[in-house]
Order: sequence, then C-alpha cells, then structure tokens
Amino acid sequence: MNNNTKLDHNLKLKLLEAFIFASPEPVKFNSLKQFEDNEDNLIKLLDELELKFQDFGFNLISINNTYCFRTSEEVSSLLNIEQEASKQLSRAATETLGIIAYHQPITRSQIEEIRGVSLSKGTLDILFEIGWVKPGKRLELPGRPSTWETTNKFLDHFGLSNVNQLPGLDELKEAGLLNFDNKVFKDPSELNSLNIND
Amino acid sequence: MNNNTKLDHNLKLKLLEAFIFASPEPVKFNSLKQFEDNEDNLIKLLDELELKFQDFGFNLISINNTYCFRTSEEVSSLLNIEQEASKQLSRAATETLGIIAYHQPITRSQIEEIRGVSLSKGTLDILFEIGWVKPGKRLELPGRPSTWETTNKFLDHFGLSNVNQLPGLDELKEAGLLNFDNKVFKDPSELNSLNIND
Amino acid sequence: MTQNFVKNNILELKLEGFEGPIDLLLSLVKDQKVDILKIKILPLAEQYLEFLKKIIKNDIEIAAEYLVVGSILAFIKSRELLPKDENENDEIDDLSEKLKFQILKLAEFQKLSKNLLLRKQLGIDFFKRGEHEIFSKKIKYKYELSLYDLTKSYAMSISHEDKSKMTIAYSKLFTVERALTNLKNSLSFFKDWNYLFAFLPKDIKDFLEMKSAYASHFAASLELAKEGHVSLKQNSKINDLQMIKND
Repeated sequence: MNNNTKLDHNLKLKLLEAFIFASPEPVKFNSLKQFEDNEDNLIKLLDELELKFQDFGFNLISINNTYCFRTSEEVSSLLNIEQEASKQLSRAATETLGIIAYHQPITRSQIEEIRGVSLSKGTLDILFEIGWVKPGKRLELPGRPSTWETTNKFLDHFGLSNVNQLPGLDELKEAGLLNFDNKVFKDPSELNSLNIND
Repeated sequence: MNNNTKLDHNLKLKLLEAFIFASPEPVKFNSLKQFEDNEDNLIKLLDELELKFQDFGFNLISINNTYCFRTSEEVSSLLNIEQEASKQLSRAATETLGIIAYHQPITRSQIEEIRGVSLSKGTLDILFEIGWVKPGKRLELPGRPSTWETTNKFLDHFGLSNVNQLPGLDELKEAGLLNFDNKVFKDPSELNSLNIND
Repeated sequence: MTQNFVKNNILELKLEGFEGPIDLLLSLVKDQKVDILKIKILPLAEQYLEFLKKIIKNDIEIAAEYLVVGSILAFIKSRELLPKDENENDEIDDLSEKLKFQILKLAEFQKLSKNLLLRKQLGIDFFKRGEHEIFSKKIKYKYELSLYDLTKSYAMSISHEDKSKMTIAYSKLFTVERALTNLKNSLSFFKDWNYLFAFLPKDIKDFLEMKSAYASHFAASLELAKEGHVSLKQNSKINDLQMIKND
C-alpha cells in the first residue's frame, strides 16, 4: 500500500512536469488539479517539483498562480541563444530564390526575363542578407554582368547536399506541383531565345 | 582544481540542457560544440543528460544526431493536451510513405513498381508538403532520376531516432523484399517481348 | 469464388477500391484465406480474368495497368492448359514466381505502412515543449520557407502564363490625328482643287501604314469638311476625291 502510494506520487510528479512542459503557455493551478484534486497535496507536489529543478539549467517557476519552465538565470547569460522570430519571405523573393536555385549562375536581367517583371532593389538584397545567395562569376557579355548563385547556407536550410538534388521539372510535374506544359529552361543561355515578340 | 573541473562539468550539463530545452527545434550536435569542443566529451555529457532525464515526464532524445526533449511514453497517454489536427493520409499516400521509409532512397518509378500502379499527382506532393519526405541524391542511371527519402521531421513525428529503428526492417531485408531483382517487368519496353500470341 | 464476388457486390465497386492490379490480386488472395506464400496462380488468374471481363463490360475506360497484368495472367493460364514443353514451363514458373513475389512484397509494405501510422505520433501521442521562451534580447529572424514552398513557387513562376513578358507591338498605323495635322499644314500651300490622296506623305514604305494613311486622310477630310474648313467633290464614282480650301 505504502509502495503503491509512492509510485502514484512519482507518476503524479511526472505528469505535472510533462503537462507544464508541453503546454503552450504558463499553466494555471486549477488546470493542474486534474492530476491531484487535493489542493494541499497539489501544492506539496509543485513545491517538490520546484525543488527538483532548482539546480537545473531550467527551473520551474510560478508567476501569479501559474506554472512554467524558464531558463535559469545562472546560465541564460552564458547561453548564446538568439531569440528566433519567424518571418515570411515575400512572394517575389521566394520566386527569385527558386529561379536562382534552378538556373544558377544567373544574372539579374535573366531573372527578370523569367519572372516577366523587373526585380525591385530589395528582393536580391534580402536573399543576400539571409545568406542564401551570393554573387558568382561575371559573364563574358557586354557590361560583364554579375551572376547570382546559392550558398552552402541555402543547402543547409533546405536539407540538400547539392543543388542537383532539387526536384527537376519532370519530378515537379509528377508530384503535381507543375500543371502546365510550358517552355522548360535548361540553362540560362536559352533565355535569350525567349522572345515573345518574335 | 579537481573541484573546479567538477563545477565546470556541472555547468556544462546545465548549459546543454538549457540550450536544448530552449530551442524550438531539435538542436544539431555541431551547435552543441560551443559548450564542449571535444566531441568525445560532448557525447559523454549528452549520454549523462539522457540518463538524468530517463525517468522524468519528458526525456532527452536524439534524432539523427540532433537533440530535443519530448514527453515520455509513460505519461503521454495520460496527458490531456489538445491535439494537433493531423491530416488524414490517403491510402496511396500512406503506402507511398511506408515504401519510401523502408526502401529509401527510392525513385518514383520504383515506388510505382512495388505498388503495381502509377502514382497519381498529389500523392508524393502531400508527403513533401507535410515535410516527411524530401528529394535525395540522384541515381547514376539514364535520366539521373531523383530519389526520395524521409526527413528528420518524419523521424521526430513517429518517435524514431533513425531509420534503422523502423520496426520490421531487418525482416524485410532477410526476406529479400528490399531488392528489385525479382520483378515481373524491369521496364515497360519488356512488355513488347512478351508475345502472348505465339 | 467468382460467385462470391457477385454476391458481395464487389463488382459494383468497379476498380475504385483497389490501388492497382497487384492490389486487386492481393485482395483476391486474402479472400482465399490462404497463406500468401502458398498462392496458386492459376485459380487466381481465373478470378482476376473473370473480374476483369465484367469490369470491361461495365467500364470500358479501364486502367491500362489492369489489362497488362490481365494479359500476363492470361498468358500463364493458357500455357498451363497447353501440353507441356519443358523449357517453356520454366518461363511460366518464373513469371508466376515473380508475380507472387510482387504480391507478397505489396502485402508486406501495406502492413508496414499501416503499422507506421499506428505508431505514437508527435503532437498527438507525445509532445514537444509547448512554449517558445523569450529570454534574450537578441532577435534572429528565421525565414520559414520549406523546400516544398520553394519548389512550388518556382514551378508556379515558370508555369503561369500571365507571367510571360508581354509588350504591345509598335503600331505602324497612320492615325487620323496625324492625317489632320498633315492636311491642315498642306492646305495653306494649295488654293485650288487637289486630289485628296496627293496630300499623302511620300515616304511611307510599309504597306499597312500606307493603307491606313488612305483611310485616315479620308476620315480627316470629312472632319475638315464638317468643320467648314474645306469642300469635297467627286466627279464620278470611280474618280478620286478632290478637296479645296474654303475661304
């Protein structure tokens, strides 16, 4: 009997810590009652948990009768974690990145030719800033235009070991991503032949 | 000095657990080197951490050389946490996922061969969209067909540390079911040589 | 066995319930309730072909894949019924074995795939840390772009027809405005009757532009007449139009 209660006690502790761990926001005392309906016992359990995590890299803390885990002050100053904030890449930037990935090395004007609209100044800048594209070699054409290509950081982000792993047009079509039988550009030199007025 | 090393050791453990705990995505082994640059020592520290959290409501787990905390199997079913709406996979998509998981890296046409039917548009697409499969290396065959393989997100979702943990994989191998030598047709052109009238 | 199918109304399912011919064969095997390793191809072939015959009657747009496997089974069946020739028999055995192997393989993968989805799943059966803790003032923006989104966007950008560059071709037509200006300028030099089309510019080389110049000068002359600047006359239907400046 005694042993049983103890087991039960440990399971309750685990449930409490797991529930607080998995909850998207600090957990209210009341919603923890599902694991122990006796309030005094629940308080004791939470105190015990607080103690358990006291010397961890993260601690159980209570704020206004809610409970959550927070990185301990001792280590948080030593941690070099930057807070991550999600950002959406604009549609123009996403398309431009895709075109660079598939056609690299490619010049700015060739990108514009594929997209059919001129690139605003910030579009390539943002991709360069993220570190996904970099200037490549210059083409031996009038004006020696600079080309753009993707970086290792780009490969890393998308979990690719090289750009050849990008699904080809046939695969995109087969996967249902490409529904139109349009002109396929195999290399940028073909772009010059794309002249709608001809 | 001895005492100092020990303190140092404990601090490292705290930093590691705090860093992994605070990171929204599984943390790469390489980015943990900032806390211990000797790889062997780092592995030891991580093993120690794994043990430390073994009997907690959440555990330290490794997925393909990345580390994260996940609620323990013991308590998970007892937690009453709102569920993420999971997409209902079609039968074709489910089978395709299974085939990719056990057979990876595998080309689209090899998947079709096992299923004995061509993959309709959208089947691979949905798995790619969820982020469970990605294009892998290309095969050195005519047309350099792209292969498909599962992602770390797939492993994380199904609670696997690596693909070798897939249940039944060894049996499949032993039964010779993971090779393509025993198929009825190697490619469609062979159909022509099968002359039913003679 | 075929009778069973009719009774169970499986025929009415057409082929929509099956993921291809091997899947259909597999379900016929399962219906036999025999070990997959002990499949007998001949009775299976008969069932499949029977099934196929009825389907074709009902639905002529049957998937080619079903017919291909049907033809293999028909081949195996016909060879089994004919007097035996040793070499040929090897070939049939081989084909039967391969077909069995494919059925077995699909059965195995169907089972494994099903089991895969029965596993405990993240976000349903176990969880990651729920909270995104904010404990640093340093903010690093992370762009949430998946490979899927990237390739999809690329596919769209090269497939959308409305994305094609469109330029309006330079117009080579001679406008009425130009004709009006031309006539007004010319009239100051000519006091008498003159043929209207004598005023046309001499340097037009393009055929379409020339034709449009005739039309626009005619329209311009009418406009000038209407405003009272000129008078127009035509001696007969086949003669050219003449114009004179009004005083």
